[in-house]
Amino acid sequence: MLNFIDTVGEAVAGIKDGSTVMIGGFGNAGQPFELIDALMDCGARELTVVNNNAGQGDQGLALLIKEGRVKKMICSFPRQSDSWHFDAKYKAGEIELELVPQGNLAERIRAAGAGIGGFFTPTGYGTMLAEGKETRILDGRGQVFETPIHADVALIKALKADGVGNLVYRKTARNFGPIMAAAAKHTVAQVSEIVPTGGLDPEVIVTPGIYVNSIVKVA
Amino acid sequence: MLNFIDTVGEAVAGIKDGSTVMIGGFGNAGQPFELIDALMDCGARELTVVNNNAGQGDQGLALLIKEGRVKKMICSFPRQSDSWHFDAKYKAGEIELELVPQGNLAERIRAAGAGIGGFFTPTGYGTMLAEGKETRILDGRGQVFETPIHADVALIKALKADGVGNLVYRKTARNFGPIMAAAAKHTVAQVSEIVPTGGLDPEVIVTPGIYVNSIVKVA
Amino acid sequence: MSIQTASIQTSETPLGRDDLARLVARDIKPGSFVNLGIGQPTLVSNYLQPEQNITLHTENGMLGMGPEATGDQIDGDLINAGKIPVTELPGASYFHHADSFAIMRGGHLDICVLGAFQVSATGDLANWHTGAPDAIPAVGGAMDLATGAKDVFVMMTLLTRDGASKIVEACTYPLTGVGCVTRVYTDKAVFLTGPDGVTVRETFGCTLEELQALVPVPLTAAPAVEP
Amino acid sequence: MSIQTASIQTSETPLGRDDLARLVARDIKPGSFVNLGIGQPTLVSNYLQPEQNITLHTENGMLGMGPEATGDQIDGDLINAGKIPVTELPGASYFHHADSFAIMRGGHLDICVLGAFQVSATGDLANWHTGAPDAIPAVGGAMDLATGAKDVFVMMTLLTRDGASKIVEACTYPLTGVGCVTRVYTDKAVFLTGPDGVTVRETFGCTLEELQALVPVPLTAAPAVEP
Repeated sequence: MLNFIDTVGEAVAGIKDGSTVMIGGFGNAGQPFELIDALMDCGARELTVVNNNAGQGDQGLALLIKEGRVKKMICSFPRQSDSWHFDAKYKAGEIELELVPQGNLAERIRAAGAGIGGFFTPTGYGTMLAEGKETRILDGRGQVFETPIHADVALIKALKADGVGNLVYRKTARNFGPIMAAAAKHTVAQVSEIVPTGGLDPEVIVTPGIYVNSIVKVA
Repeated sequence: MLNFIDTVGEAVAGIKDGSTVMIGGFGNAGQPFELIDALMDCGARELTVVNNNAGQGDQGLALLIKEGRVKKMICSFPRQSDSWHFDAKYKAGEIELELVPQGNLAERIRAAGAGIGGFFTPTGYGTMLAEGKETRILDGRGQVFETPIHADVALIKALKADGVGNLVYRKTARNFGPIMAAAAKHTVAQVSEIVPTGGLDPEVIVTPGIYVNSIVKVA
Repeated sequence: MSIQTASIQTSETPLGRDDLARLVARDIKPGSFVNLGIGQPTLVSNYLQPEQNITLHTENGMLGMGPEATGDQIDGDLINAGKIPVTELPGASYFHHADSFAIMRGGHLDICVLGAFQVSATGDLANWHTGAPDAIPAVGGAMDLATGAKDVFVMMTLLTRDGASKIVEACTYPLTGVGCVTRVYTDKAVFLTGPDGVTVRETFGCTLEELQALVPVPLTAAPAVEP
Repeated sequence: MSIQTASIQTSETPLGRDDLARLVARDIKPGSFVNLGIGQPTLVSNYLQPEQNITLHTENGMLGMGPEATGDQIDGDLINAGKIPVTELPGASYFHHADSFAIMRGGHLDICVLGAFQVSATGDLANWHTGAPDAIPAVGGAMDLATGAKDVFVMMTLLTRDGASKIVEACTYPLTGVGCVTRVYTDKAVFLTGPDGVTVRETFGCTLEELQALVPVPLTAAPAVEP
């Protein structure tokens, strides 16, 4: 069921300790900053967070990590020039890291939403990120078996929603939003604008409303 | 490389005997009738054809089958009220059939375009269409291993192309076009309109031009 | 149509196809995303009420499908899975076949309604192939629908023309899906199926005892909690 | 810059980063779809000529990426894989991350250009991890790029600061991809790598003999057929 929610606080209120939370965005583009701040405020702990990175600077996901609320990160690129909170937790052994090549991360998220139980990908074959994983030669190439990444909740950012929850995005801010919306049991989208149903061309909708549970407008 | 081609005949001239040819469309929507007719005229034989159906009435794919040009059909629904040419060839043992559930057909085509070596799907598990196939319990469900379907050529229909081969479709005529374009080594698109580059909104492009090799405008 | 007071509800006569479609439509929870299979299940769309706010999916690439198109509405690029021209409702969206079946396989549809040759006591479905050795097989999206939706409702007559029950201990026709059917709507009764066997929610023109005489699997009355 | 008459072409001095970027740009065939990795490879975009008609892909979801944005062009929703604001060219398109990496993994990109720590004689690439036990690993799209493109070009200095060759018999750093590199552009030479070993297409400020003295794998002159 779709709900339009007034505040980001209410939108994340149902997130429980121990949840797996997907957070959209690549760099700042598509990052649902307000929803992440609300997740900080709601107090949920022992989170597994799926995001391309592991927080930057002193904001958003980086603060969640600093405050010890994240048990495990599943991401492709945790180390950045300003990922000091993750770096400190990691070196102290206080956070788990599952490092996944970016395209495998995207495909595993897509697989979860698409009901695919697992797949073989050439990416990572012969590298330490394939250690311990099943491999097979397919189409003449070494390939690694990867499994879907499901989530309890996805927090994403889109440009516009209509009255049935259809979403469109803007430029490279699209990135992980559409696949995370499909992979999570409950998807919360923050949007810049809500238009009447029928106000989005059916040909251009990127995320159909079936994948969206809660929408909150963020100014 | 992208080429704009004047006639459907030239567009399919390179199709060789023994090729695997994907043909877009579901029902009449999205069927590239003119390209199929041109394929008939070009004389290529021993074709493996990938399409949702196996021809209807006395036109298009049905005629290719009638004339004995199709060695094998890979499809989900060959039997229809007017699939008499396929029916006759099949009963005479003159055509091979690989029957694939429609969603597995779509996902196998997508896998080819996406460089996925194979995947596990719950669809078909425990049925005769999974006989002889590897199975595994994943995410608590029985799943069947399916492999990508690659093609030499895809013949598809779109609404508009721009100067770099980006495509948009119309309503349910989108169906198999986007995934076939990605799965084939060479993709030929017949379109109703060619607009200047920049004439399609980058947010609404369904098939990026990277997947398209030949475009022919069909009135 | 049915007496609402007993845990087994009854009507005086078997239900016709339209009454059955009306009953299925009534049972679909508001806000559901639903796929209606080709044939008898398509009738259900005639009885969905606007206030139920049901979104119809068609596997050839659309959510928000409207009623069958008539007259000037007919557009060859807008068809349903049965290749019938349909219409588009406000809020509709289009997508390609892989994305469409991802919606289905990924478990995002609440209900699909399918016809059937047979349903087993544990919810196995047979609806795509008679098993006749000379039959030309055609499966379409049947297996994907059976496997993907959260609930699979079957609509069928209870008996074949020869009087045999289509609810069976184990399917003799080739399977479409294993343990996937949750409810069976027939002219004589509504059955709930699952790993623990078959219960009866309503009967139409017969008693539970009379029904049991027709059906070769043990039947019990369903708890009254069903809608 | 280089003498075009010998099968081994030479310049009088080693190439600087910009000259090397210009050389890579010149070698990209017209009409190619290309992904330029973060860092040194990004310089290549400065030397692509409009008449080459090159389409740039950025793995965060775009084809048809234009030059770095400046001034009013800067838009936080339009960035490249290095998170630098960029621009959009006519004919651009946007897509989500799974579709973007499908373009890459599916072998649709003609060339990707990457930096490297080491390249082996058979084209193995190491460019994501120093192997230091206390290093925080981060891979991003490196493995996907290395595996997906039809041709993988590496740009790097030939020698480490300590004077060791980065072209090696076998990588000692953790691998990014196996047998994926087809060309290596360095300040001292352009190498072609593949299952049969390493050949040299051009040298810059050194002879083949001098180059061989620096590189611990057998080098031969490449046939003159390369562009």
